[in-house]
Amino acid sequence: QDAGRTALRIAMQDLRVELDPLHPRATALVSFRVLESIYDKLFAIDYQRDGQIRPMLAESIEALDNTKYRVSLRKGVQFHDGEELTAEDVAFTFGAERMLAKDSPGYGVGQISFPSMSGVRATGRHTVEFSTKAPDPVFVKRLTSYGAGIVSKSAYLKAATFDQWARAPIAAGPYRVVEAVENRYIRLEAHEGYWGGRPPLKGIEFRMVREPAARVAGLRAGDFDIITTVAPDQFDILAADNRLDVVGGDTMSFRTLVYDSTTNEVLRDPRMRRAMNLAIDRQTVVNSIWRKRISVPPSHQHLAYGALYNPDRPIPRYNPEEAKRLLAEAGYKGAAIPFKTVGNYYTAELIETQAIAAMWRAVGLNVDIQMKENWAQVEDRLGRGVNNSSDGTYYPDPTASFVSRWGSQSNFQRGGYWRNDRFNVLETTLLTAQDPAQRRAAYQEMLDIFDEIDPPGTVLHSLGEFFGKRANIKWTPTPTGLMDFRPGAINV
Amino acid sequence: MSTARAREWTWNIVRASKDRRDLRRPPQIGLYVAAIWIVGCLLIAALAQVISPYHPAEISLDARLSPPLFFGGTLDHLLGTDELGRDVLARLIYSIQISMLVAVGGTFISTLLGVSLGFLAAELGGLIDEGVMALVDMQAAVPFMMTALLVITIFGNSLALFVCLVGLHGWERHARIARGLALTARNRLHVTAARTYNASRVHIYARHILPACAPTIVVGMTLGLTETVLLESTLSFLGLGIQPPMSSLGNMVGFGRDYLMTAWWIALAPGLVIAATAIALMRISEALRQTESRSASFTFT
Amino acid sequence: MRRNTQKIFASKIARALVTLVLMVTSVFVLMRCAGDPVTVLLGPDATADMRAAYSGELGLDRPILAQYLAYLHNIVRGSLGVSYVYRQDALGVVLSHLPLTLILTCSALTLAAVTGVAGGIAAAVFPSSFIGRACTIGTVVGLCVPSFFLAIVLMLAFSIQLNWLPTGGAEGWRSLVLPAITMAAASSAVLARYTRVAVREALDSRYVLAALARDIPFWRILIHHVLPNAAVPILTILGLLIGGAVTGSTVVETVFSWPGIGNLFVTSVGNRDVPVVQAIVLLAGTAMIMTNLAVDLGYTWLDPRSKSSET
Amino acid sequence: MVCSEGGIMDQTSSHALEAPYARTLEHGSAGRPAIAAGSAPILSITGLTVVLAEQPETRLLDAVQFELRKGEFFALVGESGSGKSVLCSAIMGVASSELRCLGDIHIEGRRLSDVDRRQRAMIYQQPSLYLNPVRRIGFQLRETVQVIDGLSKKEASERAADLLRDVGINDPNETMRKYPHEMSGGMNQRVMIAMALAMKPKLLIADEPTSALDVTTQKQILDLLEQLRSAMAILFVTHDLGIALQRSDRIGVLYAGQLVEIGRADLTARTPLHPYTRALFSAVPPLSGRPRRLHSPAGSLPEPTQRQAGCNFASRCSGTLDICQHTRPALQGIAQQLVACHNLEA
Amino acid sequence: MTSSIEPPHVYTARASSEPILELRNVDFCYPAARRSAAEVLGGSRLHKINMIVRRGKAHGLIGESGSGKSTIAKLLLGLTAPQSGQIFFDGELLRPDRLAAFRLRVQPVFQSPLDALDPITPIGKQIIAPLLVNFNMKSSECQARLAAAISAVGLSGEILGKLPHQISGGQAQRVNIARALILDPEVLICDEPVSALDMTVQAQILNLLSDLRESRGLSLLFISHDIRSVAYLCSEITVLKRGSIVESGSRDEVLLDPKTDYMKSLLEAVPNSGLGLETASPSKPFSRQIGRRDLPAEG
Ligand SMILES: Nc1ncnc2c1ncn2[C@@H]1O[C@H](COP(=O)(O)OP(=O)(O)OP(=O)(O)O)[C@@H](O)[C@H]1O
Ligand SMILES: Nc1ncnc2c1ncn2[C@@H]1O[C@H](COP(=O)(O)OP(=O)(O)OP(=O)(O)O)[C@@H](O)[C@H]1O
Ligand SMILES: [Mg+2]
Ligand SMILES: [Mg+2]
Repeated sequence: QDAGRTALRIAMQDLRVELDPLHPRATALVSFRVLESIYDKLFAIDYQRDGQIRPMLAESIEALDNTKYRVSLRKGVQFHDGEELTAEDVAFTFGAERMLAKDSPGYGVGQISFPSMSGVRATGRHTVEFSTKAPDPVFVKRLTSYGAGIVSKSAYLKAATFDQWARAPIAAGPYRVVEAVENRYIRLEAHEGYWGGRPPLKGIEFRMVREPAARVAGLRAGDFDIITTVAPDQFDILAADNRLDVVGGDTMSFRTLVYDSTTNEVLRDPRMRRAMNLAIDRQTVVNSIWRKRISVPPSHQHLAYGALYNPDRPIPRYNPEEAKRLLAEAGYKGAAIPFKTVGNYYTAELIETQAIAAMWRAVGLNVDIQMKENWAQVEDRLGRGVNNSSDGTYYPDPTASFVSRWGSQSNFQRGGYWRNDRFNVLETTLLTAQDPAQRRAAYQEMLDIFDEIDPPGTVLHSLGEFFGKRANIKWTPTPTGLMDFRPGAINV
Repeated sequence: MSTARAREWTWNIVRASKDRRDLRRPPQIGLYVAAIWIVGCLLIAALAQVISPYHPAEISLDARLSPPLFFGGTLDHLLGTDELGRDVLARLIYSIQISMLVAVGGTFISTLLGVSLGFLAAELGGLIDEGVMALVDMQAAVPFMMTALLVITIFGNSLALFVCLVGLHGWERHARIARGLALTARNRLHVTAARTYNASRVHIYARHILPACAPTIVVGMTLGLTETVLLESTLSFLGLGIQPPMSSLGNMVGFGRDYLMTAWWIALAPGLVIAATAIALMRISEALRQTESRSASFTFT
Repeated sequence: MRRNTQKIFASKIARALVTLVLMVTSVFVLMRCAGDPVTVLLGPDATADMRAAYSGELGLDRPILAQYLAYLHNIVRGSLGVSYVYRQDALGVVLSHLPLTLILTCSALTLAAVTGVAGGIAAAVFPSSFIGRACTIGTVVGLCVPSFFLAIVLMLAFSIQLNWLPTGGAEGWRSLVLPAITMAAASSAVLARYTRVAVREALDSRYVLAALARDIPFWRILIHHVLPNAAVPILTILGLLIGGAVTGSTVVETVFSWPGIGNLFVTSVGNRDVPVVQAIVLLAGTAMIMTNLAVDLGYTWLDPRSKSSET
Repeated sequence: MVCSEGGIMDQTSSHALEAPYARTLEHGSAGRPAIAAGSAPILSITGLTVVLAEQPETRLLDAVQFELRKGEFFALVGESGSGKSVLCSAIMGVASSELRCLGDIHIEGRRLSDVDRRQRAMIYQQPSLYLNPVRRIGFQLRETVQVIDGLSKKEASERAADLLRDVGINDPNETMRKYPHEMSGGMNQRVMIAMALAMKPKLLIADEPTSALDVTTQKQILDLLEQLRSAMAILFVTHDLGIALQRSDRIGVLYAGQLVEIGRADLTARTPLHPYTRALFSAVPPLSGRPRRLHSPAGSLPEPTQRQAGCNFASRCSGTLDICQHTRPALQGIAQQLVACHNLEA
Repeated sequence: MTSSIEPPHVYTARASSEPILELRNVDFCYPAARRSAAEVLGGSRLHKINMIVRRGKAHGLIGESGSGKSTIAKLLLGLTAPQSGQIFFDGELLRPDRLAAFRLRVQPVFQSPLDALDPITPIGKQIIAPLLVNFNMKSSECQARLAAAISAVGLSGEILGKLPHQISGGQAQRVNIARALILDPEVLICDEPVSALDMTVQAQILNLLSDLRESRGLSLLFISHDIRSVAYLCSEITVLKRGSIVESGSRDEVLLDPKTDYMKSLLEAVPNSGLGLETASPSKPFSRQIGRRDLPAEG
């Protein structure tokens, strides 16, 4: 039966054994990559083809009114343990016991993806009704995001604790969890009863290999089939070996900088921040550090946003002269601006940090790079100036990252980095208005604030994600930076 | 016959020791080379600002990863450039400066701390002695890598803190040695004699005991210096030591390791400097140790 | 005499306990000094809600002193707390990582002990022969090349160029070879160095001359006179290496992604997983103290002089 | 009080010490064994010069020359640092390798390097250095016995116990279980002696073997050596002129690396020829009698590195001649003694 | 080293001599040795020691190795305190607060002359160190006393700049004596000052001590295991055995008329007890005569 199928060995920079998407420890790209193979959602975006929403475990969705949706489910879907997926399971997945109630284990994470959801109810064996607090123009898109993986209610209730459950979840995705050992590996095997056809791999083993060089070496030595997070400077090595190649590139996410414009006196003046944005030569960074494999988006927008996307918005300008002028205007006296970083959390972060700091120094900004050991230290208000950051986008809409990262409920605003009332007013429109034109207007105005009027930070470039793989594996990562190994997505 | 020869042979082995010391005269050259290397490093450290061809943080993204001279590079960058187009030679020079600063500063602190605590324990005895020895035990029981990890992750990174941290390494050995030496030295007859003419404790420690312990302590210091160089580089390699934008030898290797396959020169040059410095220091301390034991045998027998 | 020895050991154990308590407390204080564990644990993308919920779950919202007392109370009851990350008993987490570390360090130490002692003896007995020279040079190089550098070079040679051995992980004996060699290199050099000095010193001593003059065969002298005398420094170093085994492999484990205690320690400190860090520190400290006690016992066995010497 | 007929002793005629003769004035001559007359010497040293390997001009010993016969007890006296221990270790072949030995040492007519090591044994000056600190006394002694006599372990133990009893250790089995550090210097010294005796050597070199012992034990050891001397030649180094006078057949006086006087014990004591020998004997404080000033030459032994061309004693001598300053006197026979001094009116 | 050959006035001094150092019922035991075998044997313990050193006299203390001679010296120097009993100096009880003043008047000379000198300090500095320490004098102010001290012990000035390893044992012992003398003490406590020296040098030092006693009225406590040198120097002798005094009295009482078997056996075991008398007279270089063998009568 396994003829022609192989098991894949994937080297990851980090692994987390909590395999429930609503587990707080699972909110990281490294987790999403694993979860993608374990969970199926009601809907999914077909990045392989047109980027449109396609039903997955659902068959259809129908808006009953502004705040009510009815979803009819695919029949005959099997969980990993062989049980059939029913509306009960879906209702439980999003229900109070798991996610909706304030004291439920998934509440925190659930609020990221489903801030608007107010209730869920099984109305038949294969129909579910969702209700939202307010009109939510992107509700369906939300159902495609990573928090929306459907779990088996009976299996969930059998587990003693949420933590235990999270280590061996039962879901309906193409692969099921065999073993998860922290810091070492996670083993998945094909879920033969998968509704979408026979999974193309016999199994997947995610191994944790922290050292980038070790990942590359392991790939070259044949220890791994795919490695994640290949740094741009290693492309050449992999490219030189014709048994291997590098895939990946732009994702929908953004690599950003965030300025602390409230506690940091120097950065309080928007002209300072404008000047800083102008002083960054993003194109050179992308060209030299990233080998031109990624691009600089026109501000905080992505083509996949569809109608909201404004192709005429320019990419952030590089103009050191104007930057200098603005600095002079703002009366900058050379006070030190801390630039805190943990090192290489993001790919090539350290190089970029140093390069950007050099560019800022070139226009007269006195930037002081400070290496920190962890995010708590980076986010510490004391001595905060510029931080590295990234805006993950899990469904193609600005609400997914722009609002959740910079809006009124974002860590930045709540953490006291920045505050803009106009921005927050517009955010409500973006979140609730049903009219695309209205949303577009609000979004574009927010971008104006973001880029020019009161920049809280800036987009450096899109978040590049690169994978090394054996050349005989036909596979490409999705623009979300995730790894999809469902039937049709990979060919070994 | 064969037994006679065997006997001669064993005889030679046993008696080779000091002959060997004489035969070792040629490797004395090694000692000179070692000394020159260390002096050179110190000079480089002192004059880094003057002799460095570039500023170590001068980034040129166009000239990234260019190889050293003779490996396809140009005269502009003798040792090539790194991932940000910074001159490796310049960074190496500044790294030597920082590493030397850390090593010398750390060793100095640990020796000072260890010797004073050791003397204190030896002289005051009783609870103080117990206390110092408990501290020594604790320091020895917790692997230093742990202390370093904890302190650095928690208090963050600054050069001064790092020097102090490195200075925390090995003090317990100095303390033990100093305590032991002081305990024997204070029973030496000339110290007793000094006591009988009313010499104060301070006088006795400054004039009699410290000079008597000095050779051993100095040997311990050179050994400590070797270890500190390695420790600094290991910590920096693990990302716990010197942090960008400053660079040290270990941190250059640490960041260079990702480029081993594409730009080996980034890690190789500092790696070799670390090894060479450590070897040179080791050689010097070995030589010091020999002269020490010799002079000791001269004065004590 | 025996009572004296017992008393010395009793006081040593008492001091060891004090040391352990000091260690645990200082780790607790250090770990809680800076940075909220939850922020570190959940990463930059977690929202404030998530953080608050998690913090409540871990009991980190109580006053520090209460946490410390609860912690001490737990230790007395034999529990080291629940890992923030693994959500299991911290000691269990540490113990589950222990086998791999033990495998690595045991094989490395065995290798180091054999090569180091043999090399040291060879270097001492044949100082001017090829073998002796090679051992001496090897020792210096082993001592002076940082293990991370050696690891990288070995990886480059055996994994990347020759493609014989994996570059990391802990899958089968093949992945053990490189880390064990790297780790053994430094330990072996240390051992060889001390062995050489100790054996040379014993060989230089007058009693060896006297024994030779009594026409006692050289090999007999080496085994019965020289080695017993050289054993004490060798034992000391071996004790240090064994005592440090729990965490001595940190660097090697990190470079070779060997998921043992050293690796766990690095990640746990990074994650602010206080209970696990505490457990490791306790374990490492206990191991060090135990081996020290064992080494002390070994001294009295190997060196009769130490029994009667005061303090 | 009978003096044996000895020939005029000089370098050419070997010491014809013959027949039983009395040793000292005080002691009776009873029980003193004969020295095998006319037999080949057990030890003969000619022109033994020991220099520092690194500074060959520094002589620790300068052309030392003498012979020892079976049954002879030869006392070597001299100031501390005069080279007594160096001489002993040169004969044993255990001299430190910083030293270089020139000249000839023959044992029973064979060169030192060809001689079986078992023929000679030495009692070292500092026993604690020459005993292995981490092995029991019993082990070290038994090992020696096993190697020398080829005995089984049990037999060897018994023999070792006997040897210890011989050197005056009453509880040998107890002692054999001890480590050197658990015993006093005197006990260790006795173990060294037992070990040397276990070798059944033809030549026994004793470098101040009794200086760590109290006077009563010292007497015991000396009596033991007295018994054993018939089978061997004994070179006995001592500071104690009393012992030298009381026990030895001949006394050799070493000064600054040079043998300055050799002669029969009684004659040397009574009529010291060399001014240093004289000084030595007159520096001994009398045990009883009215305390007077002790006589002692001013100054001290010149260090090996500071020795001049002339007589080494010249700077301290009251009867120096011009020749003393630049020519070193050689040993020459005066009556029955050999002496190295220019100022002899014979 | 030349001075009158006249014998010291041992007997004339006796009448006027009062005690200067006195031990009364002193018990002492080394703390570390309390529970060890040594205590059982009584080796490391001093038991009920009563002893008087008289002003201007030389008092000899003999006993085998380990009998506690050095321990008595330590007690008398205030380097350690007795467990019970008192020590009097010049009629006053020795107490810790009087120690500093006491030490100016009682100075030691130790057994190994080279060990008692700091190996890395020039001789001259070491001799004047007691002055610098006690009186805060400058080196320049000490020169006169330094010159007096070294001439008293018969050393020349050129030795002052040397280091201890550059001088001989005899010279080193003289330096030690000079250092003790520079404070102008009343008592010298000599713990085996000649045992490490060889015959001829030993004689020089014995002569020196004898001269000093006479010329300065120094009191001497002379500790030795060598009966000959004690007999030569001292007018009173105390014999110690395993921590207890077994015999005490004037030189003649102890040597010529020993009361205890122990002392008798000691005297008997001295090899060639007559030695030292035969050649004792200053003789011309080649006098071959045998010295007198009869003992001179005691005066
Ligand atoms: N290995 C050596 N290197 C240099 N000098 C040495 C060595 N061994 C001995 N000497 C010197 O040789 C001289 C004679 O030493 P030796 O030990 O023979 O004296 P000794 O007569 O035995 O004295 P003692 O009576 O103190 O034992 C001394 O000056 C000593 O310093
Ligand atoms: N610091 C010490 N601690 C413990 N015991 C000691 C100490 N010093 C000496 N002893 C012991 O005390 C006893 C007396 O020692 P002391 O030095 O007074 O003897 P001594 O008569 O001077 O002998 P020697 O002639 O060897 O110098 C000995 O048994 C010795 O072992
Ligand atoms: Mg000698
Ligand atoms: Mg003594």
